[in-house]
Amino acid sequence: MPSEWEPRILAFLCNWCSYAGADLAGVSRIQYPPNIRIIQVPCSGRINPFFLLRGLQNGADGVLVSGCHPGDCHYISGNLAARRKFALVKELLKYAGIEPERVQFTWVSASEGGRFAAIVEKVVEQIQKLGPNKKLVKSYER
Amino acid sequence: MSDSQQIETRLRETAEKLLREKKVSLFLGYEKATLPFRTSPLFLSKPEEVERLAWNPFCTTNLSVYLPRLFKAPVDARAAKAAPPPPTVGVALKGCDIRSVVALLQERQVRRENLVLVGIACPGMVDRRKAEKALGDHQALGAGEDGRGNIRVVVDDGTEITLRREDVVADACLECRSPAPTINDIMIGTPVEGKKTETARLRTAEFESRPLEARWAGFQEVFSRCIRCNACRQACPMCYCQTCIFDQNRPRWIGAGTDLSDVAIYHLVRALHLAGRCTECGACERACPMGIDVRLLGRKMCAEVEDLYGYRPGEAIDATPVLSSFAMDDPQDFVTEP
Amino acid sequence: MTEKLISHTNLERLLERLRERGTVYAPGRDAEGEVALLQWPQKEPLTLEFTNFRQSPKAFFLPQTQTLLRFQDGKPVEASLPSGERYLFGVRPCDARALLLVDKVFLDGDQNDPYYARLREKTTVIGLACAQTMPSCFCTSVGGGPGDGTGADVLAVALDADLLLKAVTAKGEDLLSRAVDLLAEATPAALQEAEERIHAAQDQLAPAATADSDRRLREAYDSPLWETAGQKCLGCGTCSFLCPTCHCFDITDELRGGVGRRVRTWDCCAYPQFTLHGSGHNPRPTPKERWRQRMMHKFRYAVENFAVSFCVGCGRCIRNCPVSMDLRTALKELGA
Amino acid sequence: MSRNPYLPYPARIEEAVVENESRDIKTFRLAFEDPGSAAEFRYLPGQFAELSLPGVGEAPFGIASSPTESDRLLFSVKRVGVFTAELHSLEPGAPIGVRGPLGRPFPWERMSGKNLLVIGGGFAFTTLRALIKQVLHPDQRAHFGSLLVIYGARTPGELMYGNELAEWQKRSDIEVHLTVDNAANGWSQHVGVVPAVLEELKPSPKNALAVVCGPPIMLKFTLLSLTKLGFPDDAVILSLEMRMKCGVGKCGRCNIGGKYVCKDGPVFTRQELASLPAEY
Repeated sequence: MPSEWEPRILAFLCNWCSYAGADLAGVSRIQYPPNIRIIQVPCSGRINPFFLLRGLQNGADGVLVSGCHPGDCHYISGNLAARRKFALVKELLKYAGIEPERVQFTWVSASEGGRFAAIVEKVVEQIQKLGPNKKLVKSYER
Repeated sequence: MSDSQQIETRLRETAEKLLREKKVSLFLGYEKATLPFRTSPLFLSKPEEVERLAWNPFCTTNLSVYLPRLFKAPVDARAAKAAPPPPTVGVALKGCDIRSVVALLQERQVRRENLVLVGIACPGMVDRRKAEKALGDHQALGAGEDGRGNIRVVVDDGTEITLRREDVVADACLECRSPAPTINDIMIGTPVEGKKTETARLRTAEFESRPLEARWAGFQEVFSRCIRCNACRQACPMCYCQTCIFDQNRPRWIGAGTDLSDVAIYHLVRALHLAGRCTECGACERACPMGIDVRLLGRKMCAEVEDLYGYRPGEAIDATPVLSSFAMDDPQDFVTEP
Repeated sequence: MTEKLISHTNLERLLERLRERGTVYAPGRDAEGEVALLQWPQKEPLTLEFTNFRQSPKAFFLPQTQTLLRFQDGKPVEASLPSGERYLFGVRPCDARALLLVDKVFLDGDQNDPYYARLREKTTVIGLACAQTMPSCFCTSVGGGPGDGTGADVLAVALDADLLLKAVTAKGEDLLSRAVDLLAEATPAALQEAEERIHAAQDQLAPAATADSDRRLREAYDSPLWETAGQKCLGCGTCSFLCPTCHCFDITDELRGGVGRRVRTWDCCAYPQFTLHGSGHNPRPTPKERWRQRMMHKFRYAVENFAVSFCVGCGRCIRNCPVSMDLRTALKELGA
Repeated sequence: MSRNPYLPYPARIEEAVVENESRDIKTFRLAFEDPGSAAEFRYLPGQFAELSLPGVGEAPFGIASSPTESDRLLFSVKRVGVFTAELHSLEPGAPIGVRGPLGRPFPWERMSGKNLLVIGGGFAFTTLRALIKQVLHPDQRAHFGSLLVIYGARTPGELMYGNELAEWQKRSDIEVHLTVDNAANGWSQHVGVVPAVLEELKPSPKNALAVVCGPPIMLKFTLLSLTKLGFPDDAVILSLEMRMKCGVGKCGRCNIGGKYVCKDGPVFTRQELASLPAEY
């Protein structure tokens, strides 16, 4: 099975910067791995850590959150408030013995199609190395 | 007369005066429970009943857990209109408890003008499980305090056993850095100086020093005993949500069973929701019927919040809660770069 | 009724023999040092020196989480029922008696619960009489006793040198008949010793005001006491999760991609969601009504329906309540 | 041993008909996948069943058809929550589980030979429809005295089973009074709340049984009117709604006093209810 296994990564992208950045990557025909499933959110500040854990529980091998760069938030400070939450999520998962690479946070602006592709490439590569998410995923077969 | 007895006398006088002068309509304190090493919360509204008030080494309950309920307006608008005005409440609070009240005030869950905060000096409260364990095969029939603050226990064969207080106080008390109720309207007893105790940090550091897989094994070992009863949540003063996400059933987000995945998410989400809000009173772990180290994750969150943002919950009523604020230069070394 | 003696060495042999036929659970120390009903053998030797387990053995028959149906391609099929035999050694009389009470609900003859029925059928319970009680114990006030074998298949009484084994049910008789070589005849002296031990334990127990509870609770439905209790109750559910007779449950579905299950999990009348209607109406809207329901169910409704109260006096709710509520106090005050 | 009480009979939706103007009530006609299930599923009006959708869950609904309509099994469902929303989204042909029949039906033996007064309000007319269908069946009708029906809703568009109501009004072996709170153009029948119509009609309590289903506020005032008219408590029959899960008297959710609504109800006489705590 592992030979056929491809990581599935859930990506929460903010509407104003990162989603546009991903769009730009597409329009510019920049190649990046097809492993991500995008959920558009109004702002990275909308992300409740519960979303990330729920993604992992439901079988995502990794979760990526991307918002506007600090200082560029459409809502002035949504990403800055989110940054604190993200720091804690990352630390908590690491502490609990869950690979911290399973959840990743980044900033991508609307003009950074290349950066978006590079980030996805990096995240996919890291998760590929970790293998399937087994710790938090819920088995529906038991 | 032990310190506790003196405090008890003062507490009764204070409550009696507050009730008699109608400064408060309700006084929250403790009364003797039927079993040793315990007290039960007391909702007192008659000044002539203050003799029921007790103060002893077993006043563990964080009474602030009752405050949001007393001030919560009914959701239904018509019921809200018909509801009686919020009560004025006097409440006996230890250092940790008062920190919870501060956090609740920060989050606008209680009304300062309706509260009379009676701070009480606390040398650490007894964890009944530790005390019971310390007695071995003996059953306690009664327990009290000796002149030096140690715990005197009458056991089933009629003999008396003395337990050293520091051997049987709750973990949260051993870890306590702020035993003094800093914010109060009335102070009873001489506040104990806060020790700059590193106990919680050391416990966290020990767990953190294990390799990743050993931490996961440790996490599972601790939480696989969880029976999903919700006692930790219900005992927590900061868990006042109208409907907790784990109770929502339209749809139900998380399974109510003991699948490790559901249990893990419950405790992870709870730790995150309490990050920057938990005042480390330890009510959750004392309530846990399975004796789980419920605060395993919470201790880590408290340390992180303090290290990253220099914030300790429950310090100042006018402080903005840490996760509702930010600084431009907050650390972001965790951010993924290409 | 067969009464035999078994030495401590032979007891281990008996358990060993039972292990050949199924899974054996016996008192052992868990990671916390607490005595619990653990799969036998453990690294540590068998221990008979304990008051009672933190959790009642309820979960052996009504697991906290249990699959009722499985969904395959979206279609429900019955979950397979467990087939292995189980032997529980060391169940205290109060907890054993609780099984017979829960049976009244789950094996009511009309619509038996097949999952519960199978687990009951596949389990042999060897009770262990109490020598040491706790201040929270009151089994003798609710129809049980430290030497009561009701609900167990065999009751063991630990003596100085040996254990006395009394067969209580046909299953118990069968178990003893298969172990004749490990057993000795019960001597009058041993029977006497067992009697004395049980009496000694009985003498430690203080009576609780359980008499006439159904009538008194019927009359006290509007008592102000419920208000006082409701103020204090945190609605945490500890009492019912630990209670050996509390059996209320929830049923929920878990499904992803056509695969999943219908699962039942413990539930509790102390939770506001328990009775909350889809319309938002809640017949038991505050902790007051919910706490009253638990008391009424145990001491009035059960008596009305089954002529027996659904409390076995194990005291777990009293020992573990985070705010030290004691139903004995309530029972006493409601009589006054 | 009997059948696993938690296992639903497989069925499918044959037809889904919108019942009201606000389009939030649909009547589902179900058919069992296996003819054997249909033979096992023997019910009487007043009973209910748990409908089951894998992954969504189960919910209890009164059976809206009568066994005299041997070709159909009907459930009328109002869209209020997750389960009912999902059910409403299903098209004919969709699979569904049916678990039951559950609960105690209307007291048919007691009703025999009696004049029947059937009072319904709003959406709570489903099992009353079943009752009326049963009584009107040619083989059955002679077993009962007169049949008087009072059915009210907020607006004419919210009255369920419109065609059947019109048919019944043409018949001589049943008297049907319809009433609405707010009349629309062309409405020529009663205007006003159900208890008002009841007091106007003044049915005699002699040799009569009243069967009442409706929202709490309607129930409250209708019961007062019935008392006024001289109906004793044991001649008034009600059907309760309660949150349910197992449906077989085990999970404890629908417990009222010593009774379980799922097993001992949902049909109770007013007298029986008077001895229970008012926790419903």
